[in-house]
Amino acid sequence: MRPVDAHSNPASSTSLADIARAAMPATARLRFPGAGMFDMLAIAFLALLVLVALFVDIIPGLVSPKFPYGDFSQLPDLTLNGLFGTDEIGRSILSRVLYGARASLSIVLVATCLSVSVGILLGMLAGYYRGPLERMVDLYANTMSALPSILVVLAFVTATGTSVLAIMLILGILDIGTYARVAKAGVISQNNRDYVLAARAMGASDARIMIREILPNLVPALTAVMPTLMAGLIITEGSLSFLGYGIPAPAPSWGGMIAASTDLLSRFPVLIVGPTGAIVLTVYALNTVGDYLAQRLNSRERGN
Amino acid sequence: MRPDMPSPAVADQPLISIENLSVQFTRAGKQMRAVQDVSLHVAPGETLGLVGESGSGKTTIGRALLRLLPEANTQWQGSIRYQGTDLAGLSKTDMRRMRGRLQMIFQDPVSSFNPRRKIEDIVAEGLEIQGIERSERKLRMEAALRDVGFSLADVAGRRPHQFSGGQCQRIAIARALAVQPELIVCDEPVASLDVSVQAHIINLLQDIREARRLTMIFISHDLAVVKNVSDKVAVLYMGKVVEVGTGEQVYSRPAHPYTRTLLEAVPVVDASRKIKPAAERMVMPSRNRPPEGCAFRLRCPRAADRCAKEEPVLGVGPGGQSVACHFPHDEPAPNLVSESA
Amino acid sequence: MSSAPNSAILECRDMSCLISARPEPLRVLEHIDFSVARRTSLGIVGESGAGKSMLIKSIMGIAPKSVQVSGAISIDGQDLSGMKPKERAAFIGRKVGIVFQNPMTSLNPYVPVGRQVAEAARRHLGLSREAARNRAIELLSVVGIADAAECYGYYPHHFSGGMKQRIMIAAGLVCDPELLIADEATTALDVTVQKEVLDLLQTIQEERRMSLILVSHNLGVVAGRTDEVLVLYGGRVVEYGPTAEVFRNPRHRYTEALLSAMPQMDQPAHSRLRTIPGQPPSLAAKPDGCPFAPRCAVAADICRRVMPPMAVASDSRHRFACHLPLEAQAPMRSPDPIVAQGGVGHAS
Amino acid sequence: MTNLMPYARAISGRLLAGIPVFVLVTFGATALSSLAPGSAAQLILGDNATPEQIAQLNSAYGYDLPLWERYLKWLANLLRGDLGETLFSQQPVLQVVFDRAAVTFEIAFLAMLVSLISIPLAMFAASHPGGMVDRILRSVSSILLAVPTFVIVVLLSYIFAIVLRWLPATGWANLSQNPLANLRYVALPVLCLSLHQTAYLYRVARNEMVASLQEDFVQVARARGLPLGYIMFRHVLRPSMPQILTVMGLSLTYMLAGSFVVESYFAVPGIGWTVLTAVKSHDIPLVQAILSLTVVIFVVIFMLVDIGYAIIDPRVSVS
Amino acid sequence: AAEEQPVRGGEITIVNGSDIKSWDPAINGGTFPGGPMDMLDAVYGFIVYVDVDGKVQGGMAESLKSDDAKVWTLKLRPNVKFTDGNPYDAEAVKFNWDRVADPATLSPAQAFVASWNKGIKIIDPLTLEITLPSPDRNFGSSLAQLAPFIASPAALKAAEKKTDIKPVGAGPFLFDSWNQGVSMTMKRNPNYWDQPRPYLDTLKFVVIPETNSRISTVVQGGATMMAGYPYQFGSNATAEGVTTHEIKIPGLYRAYFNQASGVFTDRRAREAFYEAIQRTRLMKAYTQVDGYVMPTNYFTASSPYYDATYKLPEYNPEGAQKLFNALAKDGKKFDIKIVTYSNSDLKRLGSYLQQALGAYENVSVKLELVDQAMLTPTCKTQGNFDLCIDGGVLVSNGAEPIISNLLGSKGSDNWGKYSSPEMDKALAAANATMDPKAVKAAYAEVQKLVVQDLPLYIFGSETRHLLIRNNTGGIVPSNGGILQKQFLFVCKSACTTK
Ligand SMILES: Nc1ncnc2c1ncn2[C@@H]1O[C@H](COP(=O)(O)OP(=O)(O)OP(=O)(O)O)[C@@H](O)[C@H]1O
Ligand SMILES: Nc1ncnc2c1ncn2[C@@H]1O[C@H](COP(=O)(O)OP(=O)(O)OP(=O)(O)O)[C@@H](O)[C@H]1O
Ligand SMILES: [Mg+2]
Ligand SMILES: [Mg+2]
Repeated sequence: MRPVDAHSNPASSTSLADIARAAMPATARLRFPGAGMFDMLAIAFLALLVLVALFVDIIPGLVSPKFPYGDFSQLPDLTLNGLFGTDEIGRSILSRVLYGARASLSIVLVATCLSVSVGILLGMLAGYYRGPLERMVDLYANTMSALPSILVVLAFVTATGTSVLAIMLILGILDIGTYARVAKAGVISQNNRDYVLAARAMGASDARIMIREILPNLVPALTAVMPTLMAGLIITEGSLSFLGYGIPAPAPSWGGMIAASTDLLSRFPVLIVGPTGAIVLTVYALNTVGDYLAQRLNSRERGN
Repeated sequence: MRPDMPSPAVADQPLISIENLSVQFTRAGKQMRAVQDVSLHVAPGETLGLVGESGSGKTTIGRALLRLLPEANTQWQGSIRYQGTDLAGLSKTDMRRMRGRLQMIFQDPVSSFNPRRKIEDIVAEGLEIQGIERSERKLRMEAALRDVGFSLADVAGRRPHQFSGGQCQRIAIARALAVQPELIVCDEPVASLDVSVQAHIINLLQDIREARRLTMIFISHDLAVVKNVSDKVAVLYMGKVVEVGTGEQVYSRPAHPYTRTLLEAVPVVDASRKIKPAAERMVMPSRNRPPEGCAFRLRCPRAADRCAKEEPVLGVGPGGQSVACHFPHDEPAPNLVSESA
Repeated sequence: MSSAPNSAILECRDMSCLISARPEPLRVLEHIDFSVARRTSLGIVGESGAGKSMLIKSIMGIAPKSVQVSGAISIDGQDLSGMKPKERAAFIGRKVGIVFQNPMTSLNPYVPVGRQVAEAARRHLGLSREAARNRAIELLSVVGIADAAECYGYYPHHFSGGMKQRIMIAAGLVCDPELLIADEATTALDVTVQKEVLDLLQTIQEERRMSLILVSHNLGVVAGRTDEVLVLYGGRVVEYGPTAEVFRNPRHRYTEALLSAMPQMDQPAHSRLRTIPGQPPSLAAKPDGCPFAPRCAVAADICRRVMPPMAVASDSRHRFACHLPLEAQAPMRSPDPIVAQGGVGHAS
Repeated sequence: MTNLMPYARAISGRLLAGIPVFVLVTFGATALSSLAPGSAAQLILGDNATPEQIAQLNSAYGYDLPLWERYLKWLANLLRGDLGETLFSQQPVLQVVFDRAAVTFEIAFLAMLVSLISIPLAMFAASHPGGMVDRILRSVSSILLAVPTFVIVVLLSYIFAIVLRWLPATGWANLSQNPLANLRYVALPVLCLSLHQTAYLYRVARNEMVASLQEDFVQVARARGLPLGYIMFRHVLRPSMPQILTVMGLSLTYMLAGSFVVESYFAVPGIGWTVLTAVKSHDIPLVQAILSLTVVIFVVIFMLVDIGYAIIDPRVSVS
Repeated sequence: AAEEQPVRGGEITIVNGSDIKSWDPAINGGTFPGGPMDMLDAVYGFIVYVDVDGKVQGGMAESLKSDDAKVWTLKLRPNVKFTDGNPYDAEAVKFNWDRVADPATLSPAQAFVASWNKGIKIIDPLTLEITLPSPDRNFGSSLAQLAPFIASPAALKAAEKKTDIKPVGAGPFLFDSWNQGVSMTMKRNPNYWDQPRPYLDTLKFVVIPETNSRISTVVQGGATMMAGYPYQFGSNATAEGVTTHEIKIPGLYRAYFNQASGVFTDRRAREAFYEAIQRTRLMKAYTQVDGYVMPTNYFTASSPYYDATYKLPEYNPEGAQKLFNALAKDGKKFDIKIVTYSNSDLKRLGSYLQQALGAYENVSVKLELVDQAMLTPTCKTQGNFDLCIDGGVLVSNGAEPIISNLLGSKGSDNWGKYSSPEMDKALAAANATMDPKAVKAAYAEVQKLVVQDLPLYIFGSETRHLLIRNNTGGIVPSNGGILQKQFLFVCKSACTTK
């Protein structure tokens, strides 16, 4: 029995999905089996975001996010830079949102790389050798989940100060436990699989089994949790900037922009639209992709 | 030919002999004896069939003799001698070298392949680990694949999920063969295959066994399959060998009541008579608290007082086999073996 | 007791199941025709993926939403297609009991077993809580659960696999169904337990004068235990007839190949088995003609192009779909023991 | 079958597992506080303090001791039930923490209650997967999950307090003193806190129930012709409960300790806000006490969750 | 305005942005509405206060007078008692001031009080005579700003640590309860000397850090009043049920140039800074409101000391760039760190400065936002800044003591460490005389020096406002706008003008 999830049911997608599909190159289309309209849109959005983050400084006509573009708190107009209006000190909100994407994404990506690599390492060792190491990893993961992430981050940030590097490191610390836990669970479940046994029967060493046999199979589970955890980091980073402990000014950050606009909300509600939209869409897209990956993982596991 | 092949002089000695093997698992703080005091011997070129119901310890024995039991929650006693070498005493490196001679084939062909790796890497893995040179590796892979009816070109660049269960099992056999083992433990190699594919694999194993003069331990709960492939059959019940003998002995004159129960329960493709349903029910003893005396006595139609008091040990049975029963059967097998056909 | 005493309890006419997919729908089952007479048993055999479970689910109306079922199914003489889903579910629930493959997962681990046995009776027979309870306890002892009253409140994990399957049988019996379907009910069990459960099913069918459908991939399970057998291959009925007849004298090449591929207890050690080349067909690449043609040793051109129609053997109840059937052997001597035991014969 | 063992095991297991977490967290707090720039002494003494005076005060509070010594001292005091006094108002830390915790408990509890609405919704959506309601609720919950709390807070208070003026923007009235006013003050924080949790709980419950619906035993129940509503209640809800319970536990801990943004934005004198100000003002005794409480809350909640498992899942008592 | 008669009873809630840290009368500064002194006043009462016109008036004391600015006589009121029953007498006052003068107390007013507390003479229980080391015309207002609170000596002595001090004063209200950081409740002092005042039964303070939240709390009636600036109120100022009240005390927006180290030790850098930035634009960035009139010097046009001849440098980008270039050529690249705290107004201000300066060459600007509580330590104590911006306006009704604190080389608000003997001399001259002409001349000199030395960055001026429920009566501001709580009452209907 292979249950069909309603959301991946091709019958439920509309023509928009086809458009989204058609927009993807053929090779990419092959890689997203069972993706619905929202999944495709989310993937496309994230791809676009990454492109923007990479190439934001060569977007033609885009002004610098640090220098004035117009008068203070102007309403949006139909020019590129004025699309979201100007901020409280006259900078183009669009430009700041786009540069903010670079800041947010790079922080989150670096933090994720950190936590994924450390998490995998710890989780694999813990799952493979069990014993005290496993207990320590569990302790770490439990501790981290016992504390609200923002509290942890704040505590660290008050100690280290708010540099981009520090924030990357601190955010990186947050999810190590989760990744380690996922990796550990994967290792434990694979340890009973016959192919690990087969490798052992061939005389493979522990290191070889971990790297060659187990690690590649952790990838799907890890990539399935990754977008959701990254979305969490985007929110944490945003909250941090919102509370004033984020990326130092004048570098644009979404949370910081939202914080700056809240005081003026009753006078210039439009200020909040750009950054809020950016953060909400990004988190939404990441969550959607995470759901999609998790669901694909599930159906594949059920299918096997 | 390998230099360390057994010399003809010792060929009559068992290739592998298991003496008094016991295995305990610790689960949730409780000890569970999965295998108790099992002794088995397999001569070179011989196939030993291991049968028994689920949980009787078949797999555990198979893995124990390849030293593949999980280390964390397992204890074991006894000795496993391979051509006189006690495997338990080998260091990790020596054991690794030994693994070139001992191989295993698993029940689920699909899950015995790492889904992320290419077939040729999987087949070559053992050779790589054994430190075989690249050119030699290729030759051996080709030979092994040819033996199972593939060519290297058939599998190159493809991944396990692109093959069906039967094909996967053939590749799994090739993987084991590539290292040129002397002994292969087959743990229910056909249990998950469709009937139409199963015959293929059985034939294949038989052919290879003959061609390469392999020794095999064949684990299965399907008595018909075991009968077909084995020279010698050991029946396990709750971690103990209750009967062991040649296939002929065990199947035609099963001495242990459990063996008979098993044989009677095998569904046979014989529709000439309508089966008479049995009325009585059996009682399954607990695995964690095995009964005193004979473990089978609760299900045994012949159980007597003695069975509750005294645990039977393996002795010579009526057909010449070994049997652990106080009141072994002497008559030939009941109407199963249908001379009628 | 029933509206049409002489009609078959279950009748399937030209049933097909399609799963919507791209680029074209998957044909899981095609043109299935069979019927189960009252108080007889039918075995359905076929390899994995042949469509056995889908057939049962479609009959029971619990196929996934993505599956379109066409054709006529009638139970106890009533055509199901005219019924509203709720009505139909209640009707089937009352008339048909079912036991699924996996006893470990077929019982809800969170609900006491007694209640799971009793719930359908409360719903369909309108019994009071007390009455349903008593009925459940009675049935639990019928299927051989000792201390049934005490076990009523136990949870599934207190029971072994074989016991669970017994409980499932009790639950299947609770509305006094006229048909009991066991979909691979013994596949997950040990041989010795399998025998017990099969014995139980057979006893109950005979005692309660029900009909029984025994689904299995193992020919041995249905042999000697059913009156008729239906062989499915690639979503098609390839052979259908009295069990003894089909096993003794298979006409379809697949059935025959399957039978001879099975290791037999009476073969000597190390004897070669007959093999069937190739793989069972996959749904996505199903041949147009006979589904077995690609693996068939004698397949001709026509086999690959045209699906053979159901042919009727000399004995009119033995049918098969093969362009090049095996020769019929001498017909069995009368009287057919199975018909004698099974009681009511076919109306045809 | 009233076997109390599983409960006892749940309780003792969680407590034992909680101890190292507790030690790690509280020790971490001690360690971090010595890393942080600026010192409490400076803040207490004001701008006119000389370095000597600051040093003197630091030694009076024991901040010049080595880290581990300071921690052991704190632990010893903890065992005596004395967590000292807050640095500035000189109230007993325990009392402050309990007062603030009471406020947060009220909000978290109400938010939890509100978020329970997700369960009937999830039941409905799951019983018609892919249907209109399912798709709408899925979108709504996705969007809610994507809106960070700090944005929700800003937007809701803008809408309800500033534009519509239905609810007070900020402030607090004690439940015991003025229940009606309390209800008005509590509304926005509860709403903000619960939106996210509701969406999250909905997602988990819905997916869990859809998964439960795929279980064989549900197929069996359907094959028996039992109505969907009955199946949802009898066969689907309970197997989904452990997961739902876990999420409820997690969100409760989150709400109890993680409501910084909500509490500080709405000036609700709860734990979240207190810890935020305490971190800023280096009120170490207070921070440590709140962190300890957080861990204790976590342990207790998950103990309750474990007990919940034991109640819900009959298998727990065996394994 | 309907003249409503004050009535007894009722409750008023004042909402502030932050809470006090202790009840020590010697410690808390902040003579502005919403500051710590605002809360302490309710319990202790100002001994003397400065009214909106800058005149010193008797508060808890009857009067503070001097003929020669050197010998001052403080007359206390008879029969005033602390709420613990001890008399509010000369002994108590002297005890409090001696305590302030003790360096161990760590009072910000220590230097000020220590300079004269040796000259205190108790004439009788209700009279003190204070002889200053040198004449000080502004002694009264300095006293009102720096050491105005007298607590019961018994309560002070009873406290082991400063933070243990219990609030026992003789002011209009009695301390009732305090939920630190959240709210504080006070009850009417039945033995207050000025019966029938206070009118209110209950006075509450509520702490809400977020400005917008403070505003909407008042608008929705959750509190009676808050202090702020019109730009913050926006359209809320005209909302139903509220009104605003201007406290006519001018104040300056200012930033400190660090003149102890860094590039601002060079006058050209300070001048360049003035010329580089359009201050009206800066104010708009800060307040998001147009129409600010820029002060041209320390004194604004409304001040009697205003001198139009001395004007701070105007916006002149080319000039600024030249100066930046010149500085760079001398190896003093205009490389500055701006420190301010992280409220959103100041963040805007800082960001605008950074942005505006960023448009020049040879300039680089770093912005550091610190916690509000850390601003004084960072800027004043550690001097770790080039430009430090404090929030709000620095209230100055009349020149002193603020001007000396800002510009005197030992002034307590002179965070930039500006030090000029001429300035000190001019300030001293203004203080030493009672002759208005001489004072004006001295202040003219001060203004000249301000323009010449550019010790401060002055970028705006404003008056504070109260956002207030319109049924609030008895609004009588004193020191910097702190309301005299004893006059407050609740009207039956709207009684405060729009
Ligand atoms: N790694 C393990 N940890 C704990 N118990 C184990 C482990 N492996 C096996 N067991 C237990 O040991 C007993 C024997 O298991 P084993 O797998 O050898 O049986 P088997 O005869 O192979 O059964 P099957 O036919 O089901 O494969 C079983 O009860 C099993 O539960
Ligand atoms: N929901 C589904 N979506 C797509 N394909 C399905 C679905 N359910 C079943 N199938 C396919 O339909 C075919 C028939 O499945 P079915 O479960 O009926 O086989 P079966 O004969 O019961 O096999 P088994 O012995 O493995 O249970 C299989 O090829 C299966 O992959
Ligand atoms: Mg096994
Ligand atoms: Mg099936």
